[in-house]
Amino acid sequence: MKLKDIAKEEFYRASYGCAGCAAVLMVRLTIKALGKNSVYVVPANCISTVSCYYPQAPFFVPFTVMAFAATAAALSGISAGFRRRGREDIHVVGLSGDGGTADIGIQALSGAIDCGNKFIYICYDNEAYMNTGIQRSGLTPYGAATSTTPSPCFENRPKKDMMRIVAAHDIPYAATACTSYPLDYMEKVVKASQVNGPTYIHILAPCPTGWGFPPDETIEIGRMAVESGMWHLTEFENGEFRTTYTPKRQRPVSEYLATQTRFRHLSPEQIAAIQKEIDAARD
Amino acid sequence: MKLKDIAKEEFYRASYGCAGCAAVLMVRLTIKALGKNSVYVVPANCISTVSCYYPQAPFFVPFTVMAFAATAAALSGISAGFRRRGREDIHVVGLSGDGGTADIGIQALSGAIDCGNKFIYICYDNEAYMNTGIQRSGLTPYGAATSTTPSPCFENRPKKDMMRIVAAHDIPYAATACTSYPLDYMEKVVKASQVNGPTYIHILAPCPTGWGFPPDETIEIGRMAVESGMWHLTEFENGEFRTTYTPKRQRPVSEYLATQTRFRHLSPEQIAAIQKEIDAARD
Amino acid sequence: MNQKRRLEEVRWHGRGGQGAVLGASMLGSAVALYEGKYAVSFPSFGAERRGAPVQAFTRISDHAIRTRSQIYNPTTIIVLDDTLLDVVDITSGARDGASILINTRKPAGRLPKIPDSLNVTTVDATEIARENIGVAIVNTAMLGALAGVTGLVSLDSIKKAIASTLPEKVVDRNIAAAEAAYKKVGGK
Amino acid sequence: MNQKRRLEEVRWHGRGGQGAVLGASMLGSAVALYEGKYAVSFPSFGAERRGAPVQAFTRISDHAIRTRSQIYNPTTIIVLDDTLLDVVDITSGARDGASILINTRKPAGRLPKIPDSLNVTTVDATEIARENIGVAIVNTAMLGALAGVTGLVSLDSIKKAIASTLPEKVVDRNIAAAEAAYKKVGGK
Amino acid sequence: MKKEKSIPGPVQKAGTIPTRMGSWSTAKPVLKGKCTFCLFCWVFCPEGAIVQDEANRKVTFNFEDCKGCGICVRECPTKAIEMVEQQGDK
Amino acid sequence: MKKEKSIPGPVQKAGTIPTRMGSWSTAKPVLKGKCTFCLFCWVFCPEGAIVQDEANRKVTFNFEDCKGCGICVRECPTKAIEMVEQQGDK
Amino acid sequence: MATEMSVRKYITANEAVAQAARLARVDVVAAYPITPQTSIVEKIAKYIADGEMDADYIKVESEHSALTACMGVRMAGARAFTSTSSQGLEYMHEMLAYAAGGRYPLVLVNVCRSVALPWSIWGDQQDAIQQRDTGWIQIFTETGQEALDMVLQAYRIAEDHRVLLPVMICLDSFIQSHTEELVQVPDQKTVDSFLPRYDPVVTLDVDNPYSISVGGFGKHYARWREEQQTAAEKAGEIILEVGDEFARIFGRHYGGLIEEYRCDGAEAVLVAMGAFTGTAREVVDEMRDEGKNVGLVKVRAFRPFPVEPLRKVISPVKAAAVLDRDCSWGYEGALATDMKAALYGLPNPPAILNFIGGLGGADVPPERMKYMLEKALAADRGTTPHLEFIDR
Amino acid sequence: MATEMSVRKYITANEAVAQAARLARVDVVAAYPITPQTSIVEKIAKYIADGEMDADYIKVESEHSALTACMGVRMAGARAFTSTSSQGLEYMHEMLAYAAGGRYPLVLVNVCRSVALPWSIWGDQQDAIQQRDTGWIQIFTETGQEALDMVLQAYRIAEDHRVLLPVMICLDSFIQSHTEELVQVPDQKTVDSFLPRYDPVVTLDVDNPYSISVGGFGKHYARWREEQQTAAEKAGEIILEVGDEFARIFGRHYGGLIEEYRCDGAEAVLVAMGAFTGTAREVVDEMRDEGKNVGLVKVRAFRPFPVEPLRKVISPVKAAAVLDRDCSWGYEGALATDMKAALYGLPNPPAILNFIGGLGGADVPPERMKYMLEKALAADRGTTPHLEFIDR
Ligand SMILES: Cc1ncc(C[n+]2csc(CCOP(=O)(O)OP(=O)(O)O)c2C)c(N)n1
Ligand SMILES: Cc1ncc(C[n+]2csc(CCOP(=O)(O)OP(=O)(O)O)c2C)c(N)n1
Ligand code: SF4
Ligand code: SF4
Ligand code: SF4
Ligand code: SF4
Ligand code: SF4
Ligand code: SF4
Ligand SMILES: [Mg+2]
Ligand SMILES: [Mg+2]
Repeated sequence: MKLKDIAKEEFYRASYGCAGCAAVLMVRLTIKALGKNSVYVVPANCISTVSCYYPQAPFFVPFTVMAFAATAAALSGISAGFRRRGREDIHVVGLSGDGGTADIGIQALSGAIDCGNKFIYICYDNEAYMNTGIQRSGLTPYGAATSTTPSPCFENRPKKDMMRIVAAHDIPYAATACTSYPLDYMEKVVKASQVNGPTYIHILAPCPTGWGFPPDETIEIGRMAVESGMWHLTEFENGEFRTTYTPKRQRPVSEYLATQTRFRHLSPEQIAAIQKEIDAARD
Repeated sequence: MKLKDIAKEEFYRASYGCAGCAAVLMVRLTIKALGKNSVYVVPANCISTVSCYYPQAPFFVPFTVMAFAATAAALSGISAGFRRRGREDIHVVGLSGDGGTADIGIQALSGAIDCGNKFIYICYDNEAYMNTGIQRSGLTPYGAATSTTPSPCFENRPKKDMMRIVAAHDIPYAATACTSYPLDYMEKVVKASQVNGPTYIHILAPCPTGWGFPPDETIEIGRMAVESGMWHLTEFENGEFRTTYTPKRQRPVSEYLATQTRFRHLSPEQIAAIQKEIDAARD
Repeated sequence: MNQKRRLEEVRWHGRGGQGAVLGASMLGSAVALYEGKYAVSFPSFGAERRGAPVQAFTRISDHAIRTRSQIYNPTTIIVLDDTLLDVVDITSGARDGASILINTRKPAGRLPKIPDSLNVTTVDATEIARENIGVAIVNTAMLGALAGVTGLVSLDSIKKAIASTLPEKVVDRNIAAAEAAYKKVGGK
Repeated sequence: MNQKRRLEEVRWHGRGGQGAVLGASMLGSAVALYEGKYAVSFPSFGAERRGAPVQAFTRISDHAIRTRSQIYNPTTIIVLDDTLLDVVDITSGARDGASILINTRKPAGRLPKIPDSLNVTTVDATEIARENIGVAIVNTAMLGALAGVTGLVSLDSIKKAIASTLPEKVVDRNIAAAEAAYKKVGGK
Repeated sequence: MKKEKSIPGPVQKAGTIPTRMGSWSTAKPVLKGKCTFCLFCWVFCPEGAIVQDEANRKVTFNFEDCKGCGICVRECPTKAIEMVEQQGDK
Repeated sequence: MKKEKSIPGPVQKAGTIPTRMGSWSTAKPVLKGKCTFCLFCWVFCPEGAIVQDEANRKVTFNFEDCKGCGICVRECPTKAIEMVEQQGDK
Repeated sequence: MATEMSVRKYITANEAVAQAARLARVDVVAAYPITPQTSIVEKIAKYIADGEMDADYIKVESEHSALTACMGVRMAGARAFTSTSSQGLEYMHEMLAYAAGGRYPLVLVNVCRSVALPWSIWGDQQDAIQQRDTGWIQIFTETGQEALDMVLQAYRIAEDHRVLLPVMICLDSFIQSHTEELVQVPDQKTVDSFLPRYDPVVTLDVDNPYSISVGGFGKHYARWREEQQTAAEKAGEIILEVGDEFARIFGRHYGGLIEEYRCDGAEAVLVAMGAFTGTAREVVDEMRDEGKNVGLVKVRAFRPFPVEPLRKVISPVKAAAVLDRDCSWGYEGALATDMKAALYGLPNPPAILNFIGGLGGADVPPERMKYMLEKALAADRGTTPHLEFIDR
Repeated sequence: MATEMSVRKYITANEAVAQAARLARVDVVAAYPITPQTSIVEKIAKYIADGEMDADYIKVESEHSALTACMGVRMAGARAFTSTSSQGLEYMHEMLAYAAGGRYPLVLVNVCRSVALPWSIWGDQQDAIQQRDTGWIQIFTETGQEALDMVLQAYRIAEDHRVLLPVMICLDSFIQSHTEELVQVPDQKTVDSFLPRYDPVVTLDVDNPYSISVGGFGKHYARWREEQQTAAEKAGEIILEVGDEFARIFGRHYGGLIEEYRCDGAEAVLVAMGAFTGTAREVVDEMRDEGKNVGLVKVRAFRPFPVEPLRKVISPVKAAAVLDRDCSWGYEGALATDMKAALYGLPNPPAILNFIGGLGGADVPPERMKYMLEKALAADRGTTPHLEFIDR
């Protein structure tokens, strides 16, 4: 895929999202990747909230808001319904936040993967409950301050490894991505759409409001996440993991952490510990 | 641990469970392993149903019935409550079925592991919803007939790999066991009780009623599950998996399948396919 | 309740897994589908498991049956397993003159005492079932015996009910068991 | 509503993140904690995000405030960002004679037309904030200006409210901004 | 305990077993052969119905609890236990 | 569509955007430098507010949708875009 | 009627429901096991396995997902079925309100069971009653036949474009769900003529895209809610309309929102819902034979609540004994409350006596019904004695 | 009172609640974020982080788990706190009924919000009302002060051995939860004297083991349920008792199960719950000034439902206008229904008018309250006009 091959048509505009929101960018890229033969299920989160209030309807394709815990079950049902109606050509896509995926939605997700219907479940990960004002989720990284883990007590549990969790379900296809690498992401979305079964894509989507950085840095910060090893671009297919992108330069994580107010309180020792974890994972 | 070292006192008697029930045996062994300083949370399943109806109270230690989806959350709360009261010496134990673990209870379990309180979550796996009359669960193995997957349509999805799922949560300790290997199981329970954090033990508990075999074969069938490679005795600790028992002889899976009416309908080809999966996993 | 509309109320005693519920059901379908009567049948439900003493019920009438209450005063009692006699009060609530049909190899005299107001019949249905069906599932034999000792249902209807209820491959053997038991108790 | 119990109703206009809500809050606490009056303050809530035009409100009275209804007819309007003048009808519902305080570097004359019945004051709070606080958060400067142009609240109470609300290390700078704005609009 | 009587809600004193399960079984295990005191029967009995005499190490059966599953019979390495059918006349 | 009027319940025709988000921004991107048509700005713009002219490949900004985040400015490899502050007088 | 080729079967109400799901040509079944509902889905699974029914069975991991999946099926334009009980109904509570407010024309069968705590797998109606404010149309049935017939009617009611609300058909557990009796199972062709294909108003249509299940503030929100209430009230009429048409085709009629049994000239009536109304008929007959002027009011539709029909039938009587198999703890039985409110303002109001019974599977035998009616006969107009628990 | 050393703070009702949780010395807080409740737990998290509060904060993955964890804390013999709103309250529905039937003395703060669908993060009371049959004591509050005071009282009520039922304290969203006002925050010592340590009746005690939360059939089941109902009714008395004691110590009294505001000689009253009763006071004052005999009845306890107090205050009036910020779809507003039932049987019954409004965050401004009262003044006794939606 090349930039110039991407559809020019815009299918998502004028949402109430923050300026510089990577999640909004994620929606835009997703629909471009799949085209208008796709329908979207979005549970309670930033994306649904900034897209669902009458009379504003920023999705130009079919979209439905779902209860917070219910995304994957809805995907399963829609997929079965379309199958019954001979419309397997329509892509059934979930756009769920980290909270809606790793916490309250994990059961429905686990169940839907087990059930085996065809859908694409996309988890856009901004590492906290942003819609309700920056509370910690199961995907908030160690060290981050949120409104429920305010410093000095900050988040003291590691980030749940959703990729390993869905891989443990023997899902036919899963991948990680980041909004700073749009082509990589869109290719993965297209790949997922060609699988006849449940698929999962986990995309890191930096949030200027929740992480504490200026809106214009959204892309740069996603890049730093990958380059520092805080995030990886991978695929899981046929039971195997694979890295799809290895950054040319590896940056120290301190640079990444320094860009965001949520990490402001970390001591050099704590930062060193995070760096150590990253280095250990690399080996 | 040796047989003669096991506590002689019985802490669980006169339940309404079926004759030859391995789940009942599991309860008996668990309490013996932990002693009377332990409390039990049991969600809706065979064990709670056969133990909770007034005026019968077969548990001789503190026991509470929990809503089906809520086991792990209750463990978390009890554990926190005891900690606040300075009673960290009390073991807080969940006894949940495969359905209550891999299906409706998986979210609470995932959340409670993430939360990090100290408890022992035991999943006794009889491979279906037995209490409600043998319906398929996420842990029903491929090929089994149940009342919701009656032959010829039998269960066509693989068994969820709960061990990999909890391991993906970086749980400090997890293990698999089988009621036919009581010392192995009890040692694992004791080990779990010494960990200061969430722990998980998954014990295969053959069910004469649901699997279709005579009650006296319960132990033998568990043994065959392990010897045929349908089940493994393992531990997960410090991020690593380890096999704790390798059977002396490896039996063909066909022998195991032949003992149970739930597999009666399987064709030789289907049995061969199951054998192939097992062989592949062994390598 | 309403004397004009006499209800026949049958109580089945068995152990979980012995087929009491299916027996109650086949009796109901026999009279309802093949004798132009009305019937309902239902199990008693408990938290108990296989092996536990259980009950099942069949209510039969010439008129539509509307009551949904439990059966407290059976007119017929069927006992599938004589080991129950030691652990369950099988005659509890029985109406005067109620028929009691017990599967046992013992003669009535060697059973625990049963009030004289009740008519006891014994039949070794286990033996009959083993011979005819090959396994000790006695509900169809007991249905045959019931047809033999009471006018509640005809053997013919029982046979039809068996045919329409059980899996095809075991129908003949169960009909044979019902017939054998029918004869054994003197039905003709 | 009840004329005897005159309510002062202040509406704040800002953009998400500019501090309108905190401004409304500090005004309320200033009069409630330090002037023996009653006050309530509350934001308007929407699904919008940072950058969106938002409102906040302060209601002030000499008597206990019991009403929980919205403010439709403000007696004072505070505008934190003059770019809002193009996109929001800031005078909507204003009572006759209401005071309007706008943060802008432009003189009143160069602003969009505002009805004559309203008393407009402008102040370059952005500049004052930049100078005194170092960042363009203008709510405290606007509070100082408010104290300067209306009798709603004293500068002294505003200073106390700032001190009790903001993090210690920024208190002095914000008080300085409030004072500067107070002076700028002619308060003494 | 003083509150015994007044505990509200669905609770019951632990270990209250008015109904014994012996009545469920139609067969009883009986020790007939040579016992080596290996305790396999004991550990595998789901009901905890097997008791070892502390003094002479002999295993006995508690028929109040035994459900007659036959596991002890099957798991005894020396085949020392046999199942005896009941026929309604204890 | 014939049912348009009568659809009950909380639904809305997709792509109805009575409120445009341009009003949220206080700064506007302006193309000032040399553009190489790389489309980085375009792909990264969350709002889809950048349009490439099919004919001359020039990028332009749709200020009805632009929220002024500045991403295009920052991500343009040639630094061709600049942000211009608004001051309440368009 | 001429063409109706029904088959008589001796089956439980649960199996009757499974037959109805088959006959309704549902596309997808998503359900989760729970006693005493399970045999419904087991039967359906069997029909599918045996090729008697052409539907997909979705294996869900909970009831929350079961109902959600059904909503998904609806959004794709197909027909769905689910059933549950007790904890399962509670566990889908969020989605119940979600589906009703979203105007999803779902059909759910609830086999009424107690809710924990205390645990009980046996019957009362607390589960269904606890959902009375979620916006579902709730219809209680008495027999296997009525259950089957009402599931078929439920699809007509729910999918009617004047309604578009989810319908819950309630069965009583065990005494109905697990009780075998004669049931007429209609033939597919006749059912097809009664229940046409699903004609959705809005779906996730890629050619005519909509945002579905959106939100609104204040007056937008209130408008949708007012429409919802109007539709729920309208459903009362549609239930009658569909019931009449059903009777024309199948020859069975259940009397609308309520059924009056021997209420003519009654001094006292028993008011009840569900299967125990069967027993009550016997009791009424017997007491009438004894010369006592009693009758039975069977409440079939609990939502929409049949205010006018109840006012009409109950105003002339001296007293009504209301049997609630539920309780709004800290108040009284929900049926009693809703009834009193419906009858509020009558100049010379009947006494209303509230009895709570049949809880946790307790039987309500004829004697107890007699007891309630005797008490009602003895009551003075206008009185409302304190509720009485009768399971002792 | 002499020793009370309270501090005046200008805070929101949500922060007042957080202060109450701190003062109640809760051991464990388990809660999940949802607008508009979130700031309660954020404040608590902050107090803990700042060392101002000694409690554990359990991070749960959903509200179902939040309430369950609180039950676990109780079983271990410690004190727990949780709060939620809307979908969150719905999501814990199963556990709500579970906790009440199990006699768990929990305290939950619900910031009342609409429930989806349609989505709305704004306020009405549908969420709390939908739980009216779950067995919780439900108390609605008007101000930040009342919220704080009632959370403290809630622990006393819930833990009273004559009650042992969970208590839900309801706040209205935004107009109360997010509105800053003056609140007296009492000192710890005085609170300690009012609210002693938790004295549990039964715990998971390894030295005196019990089976907790068990099941039963029929009459066993019904006995527990009858005890539960008795306790729920008893709670009415305890609420008064605790309120009086609170007043003695803290000098603030809210009038019991209901509060009558200028009802003396009133011809028409407005009946409402929650924060809008504040506005209603202004309206009543104003209309009284205009010579109109109107009053306000503020319903504080919705469960147990205050039947006797309402009969007493409302029977003399000609008409009552009931404002419901909820609806039992297919019937009417729940407060209206429950009120009519409470007043049932009066010889010359007041008219009861039901207005549904303030839905989805809609304001109920003074004019609309006046409109309702005027309509009531014009109504004839005994009439019950069809409900009216007022958000237009
Ligand atoms: C059952 C339930 N609980 C809580 C909420 C409140 N809620 C809505 S969105 C949200 C946070 C979503 O977080 P995430 O999934 O990470 O998406 P984000 O907001 O970060 O985009 C929460 C807690 C809800 N809608 N439903
Ligand atoms: C929310 C909810 N849904 C369904 C049920 C019904 N239910 C009770 S136990 C059970 C099956 C339990 O299966 P499993 O966990 O495997 O334990 P087992 O019965 O096999 O021992 C089910 C479905 C319930 N109690 N609660
Ligand atoms: S809070 Fe973060 S995720 Fe949500 S709209 Fe704003 S930038 Fe996007
Ligand atoms: S059904 Fe199976 S698991 Fe349940 S009690 Fe019987 S043997 Fe045990
Ligand atoms: S038969 Fe079964 S229950 Fe009885 S003693 Fe042997 S193992 Fe135990
Ligand atoms: S298993 Fe056999 S040998 Fe071993 S202790 Fe038991 S009876 Fe004795
Ligand atoms: S400033 Fe942001 S929204 Fe505007 S065009 Fe640039 S990238 Fe797009
Ligand atoms: S990023 Fe810069 S160079 Fe590339 S297309 Fe945009 S303006 Fe032109
Ligand atoms: Mg998030
Ligand atoms: Mg199981």
